[in-house]
Amino acid sequence: MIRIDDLHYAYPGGAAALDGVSLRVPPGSFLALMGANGSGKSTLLKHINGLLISQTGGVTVGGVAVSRQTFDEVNGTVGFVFQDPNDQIFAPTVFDDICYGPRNLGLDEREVEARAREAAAQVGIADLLERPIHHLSYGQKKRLSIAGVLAMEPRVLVLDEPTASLDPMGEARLMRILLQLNKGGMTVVMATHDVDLVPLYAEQVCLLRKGKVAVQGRLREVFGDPELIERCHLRLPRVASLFDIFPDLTELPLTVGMARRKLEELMAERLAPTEPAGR
Amino acid sequence: MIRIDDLHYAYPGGAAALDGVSLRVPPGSFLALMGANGSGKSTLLKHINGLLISQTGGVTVGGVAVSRQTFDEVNGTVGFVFQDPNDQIFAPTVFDDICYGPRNLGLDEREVEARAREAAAQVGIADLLERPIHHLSYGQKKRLSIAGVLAMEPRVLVLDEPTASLDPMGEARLMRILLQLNKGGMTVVMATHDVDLVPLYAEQVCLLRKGKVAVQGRLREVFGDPELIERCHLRLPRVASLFDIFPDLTELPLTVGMARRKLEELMAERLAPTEPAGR
Amino acid sequence: MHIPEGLLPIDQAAGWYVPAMAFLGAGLAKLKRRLKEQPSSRPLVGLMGAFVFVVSLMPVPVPGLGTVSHPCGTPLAAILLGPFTAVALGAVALLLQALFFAHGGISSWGANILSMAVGGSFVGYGVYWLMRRLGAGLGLAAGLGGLAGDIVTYAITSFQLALALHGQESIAATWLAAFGSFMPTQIPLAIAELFFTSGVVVFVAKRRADLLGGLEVQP
Amino acid sequence: MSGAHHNSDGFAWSSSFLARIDPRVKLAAVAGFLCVNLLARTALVPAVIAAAMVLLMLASRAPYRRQLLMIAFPSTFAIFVVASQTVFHGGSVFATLGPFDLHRDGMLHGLFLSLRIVAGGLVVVVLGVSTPLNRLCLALKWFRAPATFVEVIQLTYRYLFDMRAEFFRMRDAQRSRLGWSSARHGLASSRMLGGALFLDVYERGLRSAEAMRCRGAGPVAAGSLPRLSRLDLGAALASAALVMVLAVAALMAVGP
Ligand SMILES: Nc1ncnc2c1ncn2[C@@H]1O[C@H](COP(=O)(O)OP(=O)(O)OP(=O)(O)O)[C@@H](O)[C@H]1O
Ligand SMILES: Nc1ncnc2c1ncn2[C@@H]1O[C@H](COP(=O)(O)OP(=O)(O)OP(=O)(O)O)[C@@H](O)[C@H]1O
Ligand SMILES: [Mg+2]
Ligand SMILES: [Mg+2]
Repeated sequence: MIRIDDLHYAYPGGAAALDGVSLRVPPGSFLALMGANGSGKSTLLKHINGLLISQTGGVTVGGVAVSRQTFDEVNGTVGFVFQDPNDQIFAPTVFDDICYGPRNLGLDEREVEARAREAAAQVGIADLLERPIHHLSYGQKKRLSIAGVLAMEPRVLVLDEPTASLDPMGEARLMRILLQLNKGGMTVVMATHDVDLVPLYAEQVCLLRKGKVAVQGRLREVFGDPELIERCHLRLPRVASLFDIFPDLTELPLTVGMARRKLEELMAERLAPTEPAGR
Repeated sequence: MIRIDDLHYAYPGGAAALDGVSLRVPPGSFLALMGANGSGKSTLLKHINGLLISQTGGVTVGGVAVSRQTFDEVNGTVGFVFQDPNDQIFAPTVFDDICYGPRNLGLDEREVEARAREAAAQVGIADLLERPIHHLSYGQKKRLSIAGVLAMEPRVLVLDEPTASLDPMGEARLMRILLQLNKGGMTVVMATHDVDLVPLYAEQVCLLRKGKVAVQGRLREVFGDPELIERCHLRLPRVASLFDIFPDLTELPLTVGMARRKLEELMAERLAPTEPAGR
Repeated sequence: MHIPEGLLPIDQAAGWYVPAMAFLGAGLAKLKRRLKEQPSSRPLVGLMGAFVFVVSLMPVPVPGLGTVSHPCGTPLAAILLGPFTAVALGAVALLLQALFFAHGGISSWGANILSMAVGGSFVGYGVYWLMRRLGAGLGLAAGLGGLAGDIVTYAITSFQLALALHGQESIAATWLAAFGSFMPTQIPLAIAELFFTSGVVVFVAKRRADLLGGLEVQP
Repeated sequence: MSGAHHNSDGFAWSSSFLARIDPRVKLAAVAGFLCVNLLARTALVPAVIAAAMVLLMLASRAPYRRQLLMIAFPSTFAIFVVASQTVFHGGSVFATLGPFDLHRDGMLHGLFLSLRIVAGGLVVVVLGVSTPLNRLCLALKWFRAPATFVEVIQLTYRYLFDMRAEFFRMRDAQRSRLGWSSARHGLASSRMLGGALFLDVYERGLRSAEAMRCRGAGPVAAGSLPRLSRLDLGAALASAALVMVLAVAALMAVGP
């Protein structure tokens, strides 16, 4: 779905922000993009929908080469959620802002409204529809910025740290929605710093380091290299580090679910002669 | 140090954002302020340094009643880090921005520069000092916004979600600094959504819910009420939920360290006749 | 269009400076008090200054004359912040335009202040105030203020030009010729300024009624 | 990105020797040149000034496109002046155009005025593009300009960049939600952008004013002008000498 080939980018008057990035995101996959602050995540994502255009290297989305000319076409496919909600929302009220995208898709007004209400409900701001956007808390703005893109029902969803500043319940809710949409065939690319969250949802992980891809692959492979993780300013999920106490473990569990199973296994193993542990 | 008595606040043209908040923060403590999006955390914090002035109810910091008249005095004591770094930084370059506060404290230029360099190193942006601030990534801006306040060496530090958008290493680094400053006598109040982080650092937790204090108390007490936690749109730390598999456990561990000890204990208990688990 | 550097004879340039500086001084005094009493009005002052700068820089070529017209923006600033403050903002915008784009000039600064900053602000505000007194709606009053301020600015500029350039013709005839030749572009622009001033004032009143106290939209 | 504005040399290139000259010297020289330019009654003085400024601009190796663009306003005005003087100023008629008599003396006078306009414009351009606004403000303060005046200049300048940054940010947000995908949408979007721009810049400004107050509300990027260097003194002497010579020439109406 998304093909990026040897992408280089330097901001005007700045050093290289992307320094030869190549990436494949197959249709229907869920990719987590991770890396230190300033490693180039946002810069990379902005190339996917053409907000930035590469000086060298090509980006194609669903077979369409991203360029100034194809901007509108690409953005009909790709929904983009900015890192800072203040960069994204602009309409007078919450409702107007969510309606903005669907309306530009040329949907009729009934459909626009229905979608807006649904998206607002999904992210949990259904009771704020009449609010002026300047009268929202930061987390509420973040939710709004996501709703405005969800309402467009794009085929590819690109999110730049969507869970930052959401409360834990909002975070879980959003991730459930994303997972569900992904199951329904949507390609999801998400930049995030939350190493505890990634293993729960993403199957593919890409680590950026100083504008280069440090590694791209399946979750297990990427988190299997603690030294690389460290160099990318990340860490292992907290549950994983709990299992340090079992030095002979070959594969650390990355999520609570995995940890639970592993723990039960270990207990059963050691307690084999007596009784099975817990439920 | 900080006393808040029956604080009410409604934004102009809005409903009540704070609805009778009373709070004590003893000198030298580390308080985590948690609650759903829109529960009033930022609004409350802005009352501590007088960015918002209560219509009713009083706020005193170190014995000084916060008001328009005492704004400068209070802000000499309280360092405030905004939720959105874009709201906070304004000088032409990173270095200028960090220097701004110390310079206004009337320090001499050598001291100002020394402090700026130290603060920049602390948050990990020492190599960006000459950068124009609009050439930073979001996380770098966040770091800068923290450095600008650290350099003022306030006696009370108020941070509104300082760890959002920091990479995991940056987060750990910041929390270490805060803990160290707190050990040195600084009072720290921090709004955050990261339930996994809070038990590692904060001793006091206050949960807000719809503009009211749902509970304030020691970590253990607050996280002991899962039903309340749920109502505040929070959750238990992930390690804690791992221990669901031990249904007879009376006290869930909240941090990895606690979990580790607990696990060793449990294993030892059950394995008593044979050998002690792991290292 | 602002009078450029080098056009006015030295005595006229100096002559325009005298009243301009008096108005500017009064505006700065008012503004100083405002900034002291309401430090939070700084952003609004900066914003309106930038706004006047941008609006009065949109060049629309006047066909056949080789010069340009543009809207003023000062009537809006005057309605939102009061006419004296608007004079100060207009003056600063003119100075910066001269420096960055050679649009206007230093020696002609006084003349330009009188036309765009003083004329635009006071006439714009005066018409707005009068219309409100007569019971006109906010949008209509603001719009007419914008229109009047815009037209008067050009009337004054034309007079200044006529005085400097009339040669052997009568000043009145030259004024009429200059003013007349601006009209084809200036009438549409003045109408644009009408809608625009009215739109912004209504927008602000509707969206940020809470700001109106600080904005001093006087009835 | 509430920072874009503060880049104080947004309009001025900084690498030339012109930029290194003290802004006080430049201000004084500019005042001198503009005065003699206005005193001139012959083409000689403005011609010398214009030539000197063109040399300075060339020597500064600044981007030529920018310079040409900057002189566009006064140049177009010059055409207007020639036309109007040809009609109004009088002298011998050399042609008629519809109802207008075209005068030869008038045309010459118009050309003289145009030269003065271009020369004056060039002086201001050279000042504007070689002096970061911050330094200019410091010089204004040194010349005892009212503090409020200088502050408004700085505020306006800063918000100019804020507005620009906010404009592009908002337009990107709109574009990525297809707000500019057709003329009709573009119109609706531009209207929304206009309104929102105003309030957004205001909101942000308010917040960053608060942030400044929290950290002591001093001047941003304070600074003071250093003592005059040898370059400054040289520039001061050279320009003073030139102004003096030109003043004599202007008062005696030397030249054509
Ligand atoms: N400027 C404002 N004008 C009007 N209402 C506001 C404003 N800012 C916040 N509110 C409202 O006040 C309530 C409290 O907001 P506040 O920003 O304090 O929440 P918060 O706890 O910090 O949330 P978050 O976790 O999203 O940062 C919310 O309902 C919000 O919608
Ligand atoms: N507008 C800009 N102009 C110049 N340089 C920039 C700009 N934005 C970002 N940079 C630089 O480019 C590099 C990559 O920035 P980018 O925003 O892509 O990082 P990121 O991975 O998204 O970081 P974060 O986790 O902080 O969001 C950084 O070194 C940053 O300083
Ligand atoms: Mg980023
Ligand atoms: Mg908040």
